[in-house]
Amino acid sequence: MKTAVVVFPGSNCDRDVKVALEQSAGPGVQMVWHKETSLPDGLDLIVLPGGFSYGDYLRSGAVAAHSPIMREVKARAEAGTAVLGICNGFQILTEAGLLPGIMLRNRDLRFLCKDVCLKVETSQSLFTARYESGETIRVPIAHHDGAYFVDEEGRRSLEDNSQIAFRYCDEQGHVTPESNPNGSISNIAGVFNESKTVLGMMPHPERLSDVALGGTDGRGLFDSLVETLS
Amino acid sequence: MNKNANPDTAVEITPAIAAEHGLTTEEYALVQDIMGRTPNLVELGIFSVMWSEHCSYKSSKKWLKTLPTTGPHVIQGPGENAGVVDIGDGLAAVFKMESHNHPSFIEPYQGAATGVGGILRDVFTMGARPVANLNALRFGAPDHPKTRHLVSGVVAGIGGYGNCVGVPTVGGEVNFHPAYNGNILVNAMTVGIARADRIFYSAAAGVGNPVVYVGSKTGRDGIHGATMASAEFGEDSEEKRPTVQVGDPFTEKLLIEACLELMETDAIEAIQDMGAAGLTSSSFEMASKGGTGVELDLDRVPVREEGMTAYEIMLSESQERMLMVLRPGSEETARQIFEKWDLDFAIIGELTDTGRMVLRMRGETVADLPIDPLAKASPEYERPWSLAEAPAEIAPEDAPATDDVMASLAGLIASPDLASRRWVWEQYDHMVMADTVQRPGGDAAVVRVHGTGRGLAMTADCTPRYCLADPKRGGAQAVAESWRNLTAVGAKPLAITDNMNFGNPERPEIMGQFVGCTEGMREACLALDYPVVSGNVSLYNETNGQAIAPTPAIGGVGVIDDISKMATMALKRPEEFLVLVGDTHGHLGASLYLREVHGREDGAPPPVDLAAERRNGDFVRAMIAAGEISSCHDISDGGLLVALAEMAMAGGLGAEIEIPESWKAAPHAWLFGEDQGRYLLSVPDPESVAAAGKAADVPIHRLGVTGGDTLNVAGIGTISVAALASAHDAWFPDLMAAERGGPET
Amino acid sequence: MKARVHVTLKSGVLDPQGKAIGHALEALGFSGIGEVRQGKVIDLEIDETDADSARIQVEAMCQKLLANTVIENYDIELNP
Amino acid sequence: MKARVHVTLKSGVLDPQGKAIGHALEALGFSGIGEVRQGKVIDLEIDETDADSARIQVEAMCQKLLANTVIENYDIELNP
Ligand SMILES: Nc1ncnc2c1ncn2[C@@H]1O[C@H](COP(=O)(O)OP(=O)(O)O)[C@@H](O)[C@H]1O
Ligand SMILES: [Mg+2]
Repeated sequence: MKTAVVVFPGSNCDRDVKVALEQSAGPGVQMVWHKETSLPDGLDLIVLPGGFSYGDYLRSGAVAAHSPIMREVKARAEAGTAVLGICNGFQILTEAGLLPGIMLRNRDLRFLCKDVCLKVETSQSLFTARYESGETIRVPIAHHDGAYFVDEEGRRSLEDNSQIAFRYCDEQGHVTPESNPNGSISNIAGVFNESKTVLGMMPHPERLSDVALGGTDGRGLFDSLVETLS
Repeated sequence: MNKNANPDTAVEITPAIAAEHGLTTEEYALVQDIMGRTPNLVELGIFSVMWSEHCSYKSSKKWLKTLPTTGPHVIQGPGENAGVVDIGDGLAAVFKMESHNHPSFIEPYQGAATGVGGILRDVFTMGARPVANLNALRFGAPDHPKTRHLVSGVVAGIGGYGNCVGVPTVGGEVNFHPAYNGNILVNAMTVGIARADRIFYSAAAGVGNPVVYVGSKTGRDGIHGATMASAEFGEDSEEKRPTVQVGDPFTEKLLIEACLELMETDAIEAIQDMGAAGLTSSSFEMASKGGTGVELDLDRVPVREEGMTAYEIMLSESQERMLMVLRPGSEETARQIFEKWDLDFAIIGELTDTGRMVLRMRGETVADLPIDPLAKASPEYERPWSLAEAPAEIAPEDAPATDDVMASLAGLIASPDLASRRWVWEQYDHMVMADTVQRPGGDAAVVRVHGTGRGLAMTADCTPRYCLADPKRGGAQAVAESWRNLTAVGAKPLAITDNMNFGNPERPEIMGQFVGCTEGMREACLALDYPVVSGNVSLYNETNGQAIAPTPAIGGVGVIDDISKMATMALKRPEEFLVLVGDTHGHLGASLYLREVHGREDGAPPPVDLAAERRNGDFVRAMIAAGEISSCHDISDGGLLVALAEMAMAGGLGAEIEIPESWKAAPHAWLFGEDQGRYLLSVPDPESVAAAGKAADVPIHRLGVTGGDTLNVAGIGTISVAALASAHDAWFPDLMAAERGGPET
Repeated sequence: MKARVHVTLKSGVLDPQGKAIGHALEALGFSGIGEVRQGKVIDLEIDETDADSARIQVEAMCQKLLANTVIENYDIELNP
Repeated sequence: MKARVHVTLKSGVLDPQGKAIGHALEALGFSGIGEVRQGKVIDLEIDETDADSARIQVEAMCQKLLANTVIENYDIELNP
């Protein structure tokens, strides 16, 4: 699997995701600086990491969505290359129009960093093949603007096309209002594009992919990619 | 002065202007003496900041010198931007704590945020990548009208900055007490990791070498902030208000990356962040330490505003700026790196051999002063001090009883100083960098040394009510508690940084608190081989004569060789044995039990037996390394029963204990006494631990077993762990519910 | 020429910040407070003297960057 | 009555957001952009028909909650 992680000024989970990717896929993940205008040839996966690109000033991800490299990311995504956006990466993907919806300020207005439970809505994707549909996994969130918003029509079309990847749930796997940490519409924690080659998610799978960190539920996502893309 | 004259040089300096700059009559006379003439405004400004309490430590220096600062693993003690200790494998931990008390009171979000930014710069200046932040916070009474607003702003500000730069905030402490109603304390600590052979220092060297300015542009921010941080608040503090600055964590993140990238090359001769007193203290200190002179061309300083004077440029406290001396020929390498990161880069001057600081602007010399004499003459006071009378000891039998021990426990566990801080740390990204192996909520946070199996343990501690009751005992206790917290996770404590927060040192009783705390710290540091490698002093924390409680916040750092052996406090499984390490005397003076259950704040704080502290701690650490222990928690605020409750809540598991038959005094003294040097363990094999204890001359007592979902004290009472946990978790969110939402900055 | 741009949330979009301000004002003892909404105001100077072409430029800035029209409205005021 | 409050940073205070927006606009190809400053706009409805007492109330809200006058200025527009 040939992977590039895009580094924006203010990205701060670029190394973390590289470590998690290399744990699953072996060494060789390339870091690409945002001022580059081209991506390496033959990529199987492009990752937009978490962080505060451009300080998240104005709107989270808004400025990064216009960086030079994003033109290339869009072109590759349109050509079918897999793209994963985590946290700030997800915000950038929505601002760039590669995924529907947008992230608003958390319901309680505070930055929130904690483990949450996610229901894997489908195992039928490049990103989730190693999970069971309906499985509950534990993965941390760490964001201020994580309330996923999409209008009613948009929500319905996400449901109809099974574009919802993860929903916040309780430990038993029930998707309840109490288990919604940030006020996301329909507890949505991650969404695919129509062809399911682009995934954006607010939780950080790279932060629970190592027993030393207290859990490995996030590792399934990287293992899935290795399995489906190699 | 005529309208077109240069205000930097044309203002006639009078004693009144000198006084406005915080210089005493004697100090101003000394200025004139050193200059051999009347200084101009720029020069006066430079003297005033260099001799301010904040930069000169004039009241505290004499006492700080008594602290032990060396040890086999100490690479750099106090005197540089941060302390450096060897952690093995060719690596070093670099750390420091610093206060941002006054700005945080005036503008909690920005004040706290820029505090974090400042301490980060102190650490990466030395060549270290910051790997963790901590914060020690003190607020007024929870029901004071300002408290919620301050808590909300400070916590959001610390998070806002640390989260954005991508350094995890992994620990800290929060206290509430009316003594802080008018003066909160915001102490921020950063820990970084560097290669032990690649530490960067601030002493300038090399006549002719370029002096380079990098980072953000200079604005009119916080001019005179450094002197403000050293002046007691009065009713006129409104006037001083515009001295608060806005932080730009995004630029800081770029600055970290750019500086660390440049540090991979051989370009840097010396480097210094621009902290309080900005360009003045950074350039002055670099030259002073290196014994060189310096000439700056202020026209080349990147500025944000038009028409800035030399005085403003030299005294501005704009954030996110650094000053470097480069080696000849490396300017282009450096410029390219800073341009890549979209940061300002300007060569603003060079080192000279004159021993003078010469500043030029618009073709005029706007300041010319001797460096060494100014630095050497920096005032040092032996302020008069007096110790308050020590409060009476309270014997266990004299402490009031409680009719319901378990209800008292429930009250304590949900009291302001013991309730869960989850509301706070959930606003901090405590996992970014993916190396946090022990998250907030335990005795110490542990961050893995990236790519290795080692960990750095860190904690922030101080018990101000002890320091107020008996400064010396309190000072020793703060150091001992931090050492104990590191030990409780299995770490070997290495060194501390301290943040000395006190009232007005010109009052003998306040100075006495300072002297007493320092003496206690000194004894504890010596006994525990736990030197001070960096620190910060914040004085004048008082409003209208109301001083804060003396608060020497201690930041401790230790190392765990193998993180797979790390201990945590959560009870792990039923049918294990609870074992107490250390002696119990039932000391209730200045305890939380007295304060929270009986509304009393009197009595002497617990003495610290440093020899026992060390024996017990070394024993516990050895047991953790030997794999004998399932969980471990030190006993501090609230005593034994509170510690047990914390272990039970963390593990979601109950326990049953029995008060030993040998205990003849009242049960509440045994359960809530705050005797020092103790740990509570759960172990699978108590005989083995007891035997080892005997061999090490460490008192071991078997107290009971784990299991069930309640906490039982035989013959005393029972309470559900879940009920305790919900009370423990609810206090902070309930307090803050009413504050949900002023518009944030 | 100076331009002031207001970026506000569309009416169907939840505004927790505005709501929180409303609550906080009530908690401070202010009464009779109806809906509260919070938005952004962006002031910029542009090197353009002609109002029409200034408006076209600022309009483009809003479309491209300053507002996310999925959830936000914007309006432009020019102050020559 | 409706009130619109603008809360903006005082002129000497660093505005990292405004700075970033300015850079981003330039990177998008807009030229001739001078200073950019970002502030907040708060729209509120208050149950008050008298303009004078409305202004007094909103003024108090600004002082107490909406702005921190250490670093921010505010101004109030009323729309009866
Ligand atoms: N301001 C804070 N920021 C982050 N973590 C905090 C803060 N205050 C307290 N904590 C965490 O809460 C836990 C309990 O704190 P404390 O009661 O001070 O511990 P101890 O008694 O072991 O010193 C610790 O893990 C501490 O790091
Ligand atoms: Mg502890």
